Amino acid sequence: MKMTEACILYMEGTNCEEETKQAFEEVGVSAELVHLKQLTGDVSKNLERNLFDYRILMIPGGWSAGDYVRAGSIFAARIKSKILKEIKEFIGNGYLVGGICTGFQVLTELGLLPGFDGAYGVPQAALTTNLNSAFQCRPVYLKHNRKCAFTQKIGVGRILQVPVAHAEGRFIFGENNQMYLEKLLDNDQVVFRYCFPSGEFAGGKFPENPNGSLFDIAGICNLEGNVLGMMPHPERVMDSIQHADWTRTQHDTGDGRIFFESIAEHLKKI
Amino acid sequence: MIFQAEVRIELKPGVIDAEGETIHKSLKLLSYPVVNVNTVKVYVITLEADSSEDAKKEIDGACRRLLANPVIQNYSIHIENA
Amino acid sequence: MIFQAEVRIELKPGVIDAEGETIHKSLKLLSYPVVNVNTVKVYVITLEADSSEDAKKEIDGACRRLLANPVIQNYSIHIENA
Amino acid sequence: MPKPCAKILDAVYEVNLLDLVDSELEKLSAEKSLGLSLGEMRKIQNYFIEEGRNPSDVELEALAQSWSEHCCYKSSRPILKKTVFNISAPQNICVISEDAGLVDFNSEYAYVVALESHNHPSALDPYGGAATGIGGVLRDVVCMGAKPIALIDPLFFGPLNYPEKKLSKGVKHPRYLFKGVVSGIADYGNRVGVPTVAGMVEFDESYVSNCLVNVGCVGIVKKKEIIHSRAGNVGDIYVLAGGKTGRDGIHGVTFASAELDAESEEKDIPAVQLGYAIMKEPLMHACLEANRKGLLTGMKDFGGGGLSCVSSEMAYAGGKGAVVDLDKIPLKQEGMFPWEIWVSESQERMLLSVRPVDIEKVREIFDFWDVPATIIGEVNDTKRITATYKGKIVLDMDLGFLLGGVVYERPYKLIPRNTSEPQYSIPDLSEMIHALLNSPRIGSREGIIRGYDFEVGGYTILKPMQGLVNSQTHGDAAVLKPLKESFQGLAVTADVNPLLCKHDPYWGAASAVDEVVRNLVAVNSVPHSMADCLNFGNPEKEGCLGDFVDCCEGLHFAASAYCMSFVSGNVSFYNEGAYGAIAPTPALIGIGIMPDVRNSISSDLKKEDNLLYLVGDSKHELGGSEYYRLLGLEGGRVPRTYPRETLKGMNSLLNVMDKKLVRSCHDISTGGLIVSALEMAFGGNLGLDLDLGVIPNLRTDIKLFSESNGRWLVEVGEDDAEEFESTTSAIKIGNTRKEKSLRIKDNGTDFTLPLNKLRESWDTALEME
Ligand SMILES: Nc1ncnc2c1ncn2[C@@H]1O[C@H](COP(=O)(O)OP(=O)(O)O)[C@@H](O)[C@H]1O
Ligand SMILES: [Mg+2]
Repeated sequence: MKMTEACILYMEGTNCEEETKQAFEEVGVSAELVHLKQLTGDVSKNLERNLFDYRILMIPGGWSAGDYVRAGSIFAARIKSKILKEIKEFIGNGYLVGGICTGFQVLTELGLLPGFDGAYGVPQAALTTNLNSAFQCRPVYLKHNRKCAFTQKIGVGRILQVPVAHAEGRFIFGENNQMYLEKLLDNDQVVFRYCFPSGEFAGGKFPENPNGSLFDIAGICNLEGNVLGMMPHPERVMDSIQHADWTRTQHDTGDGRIFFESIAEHLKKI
Repeated sequence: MIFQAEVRIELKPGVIDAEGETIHKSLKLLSYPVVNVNTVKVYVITLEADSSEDAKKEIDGACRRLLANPVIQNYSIHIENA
Repeated sequence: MIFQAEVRIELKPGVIDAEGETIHKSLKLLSYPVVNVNTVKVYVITLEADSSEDAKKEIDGACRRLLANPVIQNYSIHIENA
Repeated sequence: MPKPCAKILDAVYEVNLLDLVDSELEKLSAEKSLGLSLGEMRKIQNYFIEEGRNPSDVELEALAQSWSEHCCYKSSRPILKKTVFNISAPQNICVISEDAGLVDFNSEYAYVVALESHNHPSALDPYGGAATGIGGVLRDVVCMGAKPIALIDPLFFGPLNYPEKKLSKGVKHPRYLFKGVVSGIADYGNRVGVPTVAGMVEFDESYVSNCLVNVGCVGIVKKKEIIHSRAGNVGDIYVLAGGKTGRDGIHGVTFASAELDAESEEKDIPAVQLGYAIMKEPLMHACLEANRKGLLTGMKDFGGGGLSCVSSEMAYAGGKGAVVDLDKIPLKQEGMFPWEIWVSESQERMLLSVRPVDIEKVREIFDFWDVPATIIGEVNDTKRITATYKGKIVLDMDLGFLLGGVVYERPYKLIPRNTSEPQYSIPDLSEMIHALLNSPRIGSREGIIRGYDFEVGGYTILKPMQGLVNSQTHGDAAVLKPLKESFQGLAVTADVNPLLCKHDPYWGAASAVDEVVRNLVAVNSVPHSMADCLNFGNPEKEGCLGDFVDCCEGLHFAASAYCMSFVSGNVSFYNEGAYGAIAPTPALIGIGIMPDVRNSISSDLKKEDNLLYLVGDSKHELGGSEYYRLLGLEGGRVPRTYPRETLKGMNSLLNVMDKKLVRSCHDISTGGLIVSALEMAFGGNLGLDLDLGVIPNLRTDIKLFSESNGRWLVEVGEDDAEEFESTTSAIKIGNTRKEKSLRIKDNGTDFTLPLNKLRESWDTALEME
């Protein structure tokens, strides 16, 4: 039996798992929806799953546990109490861990991102309330800044149009914004930044930067490049007709597809 | 024994309080003489513990594990017998 | 004069606190000995007013007009000189 | 005085009904907030005389629920039967009779439509009321076995700038209600992961003390997985799935069936239900999974009237009886009375009918989702509903009597309206254009729309905002692609113009149907079905009921003419407050079918130097227009509908769209031609050069602002012009241009306005703060 490659982790309130699974399948990566309980062993034996049977752990978007307390925090706390060690080992083995939207919030709450100094378990950054304190569902432009295991096929400098849909996506380091931002840049961990269609960075301007993120940060990875979190939803633009402006522009395919294709290609190598 | 803990979670100074600012704007639109608004989250938690110290320890753990993000938030805990 | 008002908004008894219940469930899953969780919203509002009474009156108006809904919430106001 | 009641059990009372005289019957109804009329009380008395005993308080409460206007449509049914129910369409599978209408989608699938009102709860608690409205309509769709794929929210408020001082006691400011409702819908809809793709917002003084919150949902279901709201077989088990039962939402339906008053704020607290999206999401998954696996013989959501209605109606619909054990119901709080348990409208609950052999499998599914599922009763063949409490029977009634209900042919009369043409001098046209764009009835809805996740799931192909990114404009309808394996689609829109209905209920209602048709055609879909939510004042007032009848007839006329039927709906009466009845508000949602979503047409102008055409006739029809309202004018002729002409326009448009001759299309509605043209221009960030001289026999202001039905604006490339003109009767009224301004020419009039200023007026019309 060929093993399933992608583990799409969900719990009550996540709601982008179906289309994330579909995105993987469309690029030839087999994927399975796995409830958090199935990884933490809180189900009957036949339903249990083992993280090490997969090669990528993907945390999809949504409102895990209603996004109460802080978005993603309850999901993260439950992971932390049961399987953080396994996930660390999984990452250490070179497998991939990704988070989209809530997934990014979860990875940040877990300290897996930015993951400075390998200090997993405590957050080093936050994804907090959008500057205008409103949920925003809108297309944004992203500039690809650095290749990582998730973005090998995307040229550096390439601009993608991908939608966001979140209320808490403002990436900050809190009191230590400047210091940690420098560290993030020194480590070359910034993968996607919000920009104008021309490629010029948004410079914090709304709506190009939809949430007020520090340095227009939309997605970052860890030092090794095998953990990635991003607020925008590439799984929502797999096909050209999913774009916000497809009736007036000629997209050959969806801008999100190349993201999943990159993952597929990387998975072949590990 | 049953204790009641009041956990108060505030944003650290320097972290923009987006919700507070929005409310500030709304209040100004209604012409209230408001200078600033900060939002604070309070959880009133009833729990079992052997002593007030134990209760505090438990809640402190809960804050660190779930209720507060130390990067942007400060928290304080106040325990009372219930 | 500048005053600081602390507005505390709580759900009335009998009104389901969806956030509180979710947190309660989560804390239990993390094996904290928690019996109940209620959430309270606190706004710390700095405002100008001629007197503490005036400040209170303004804030009371703001609560009724914007911040609280008397159908499901109780609120209390505490004023301090800033 | 009614005699003190005898105790049956600690918490159940026998109500001494048999010996009461009329005045005492009325008093009893009032004291217990039953909302039952004297005639109804007498009918109940007679029933129990025949049974030879007094009722219990549980039984009396059950009757109050089932006989409320909200549950049994006692004032509206005879009228509806003759009008909105009286249209059939071959594509309908199961309509009107259940919680949602089922319509043919393709050989394998059906789509499901439901539309509900949640007006009174939202007037008291806008956030919670709107949220639970969404929760309720989702359950309506899920209980047909369908997966919800879209939410729709037609909303109606008082003017946002309404003077605070004029509000009467207990009435919340429209701004507060508006913000609360929108965030309630956003928070709940976003949390359950169903995109909110269409809606509308209207403002009128008549909604100040009674806002309207209508919520619709569309779902998709495999035909072979359709399940009905009825008990399956004798011996099947009733399983209550979902949340606990509490005191919230008690008397919700009787409360929905009465006018709000100053005391409502304090008095009606228990009537407000509270939402718990994080219970709903897994509940939906679990119910759908159990149904998909064929483990359910029936399923119905807990709506108005709570356990009382759901357990009785399921049994009745299945031609069976049922017995329910009240001790088994999981409760939120201790000390609830049996009657409270029986009628509580606590949210997030479903009732399932399950064969005994399948119980374990059903349990496993609900356990996996962490959703409680409890056995609470059994289906039998008694044709009665029975409830037990602490081993004793506390309710036992004939289902035919309980649910057969009551029907009234209430008197009504049509109050004539002023239709004379007002005299006025023509205002400055450029200022008027800005004023229209800046009207909250017309201006940009972007602030609302982007607060909703309108594309979760990834199948919203045409989104509510369309055009150039960061300069997008209103679309006419959203287009969904519900199936992975097929490009077939559904278009969704919500429409009604209450101002037209206020001035002329018949033509106002007909106009709503016309607008539905226009919006669906504008995106290149074939109009297929509708759902209606009829919001009116007190039907016991002759004038109000007259408006209702007139609207229903207008709906019937137009819908029959367009071969569109109403597949589900809802009537909400008693929408009154300190300011009298609301404007008649027959809110509609329309569904169109699209063979291939890749042929969707959006509303944004695509390219400079294309041509702009007008389809349909412009007439001197300014009654109820936004133009007259801004000028403070009364009277005038409300737009009529001319289905034959509109159908011609529609067919020729669909034809040229299929030939790919149409670059963009937008219907003309509130604000008239100019608003529609500008919305198209905003979305493409392109200028327009209009020459209205070709429109015959009308003054310039009428050409610009008339809200005549049956019209569309269409953008066509120069190369396609000849073919386009030969297949339609459209007239060319201008062209798009690179220069970002609007130029209007008409018999001597000639002026130009910069696009960015116009956009600013439109963008800032709705203060969201
Ligand atoms: N409350 C709302 N929720 C979601 N979408 C809305 C809401 N109000 C308006 N919209 C959307 O905004 C657009 C414009 O609405 P409206 O002006 O009513 O359009 P039209 O007059 O063409 O029917 C439509 O796409 C509509 O679905
Ligand atoms: Mg409309």
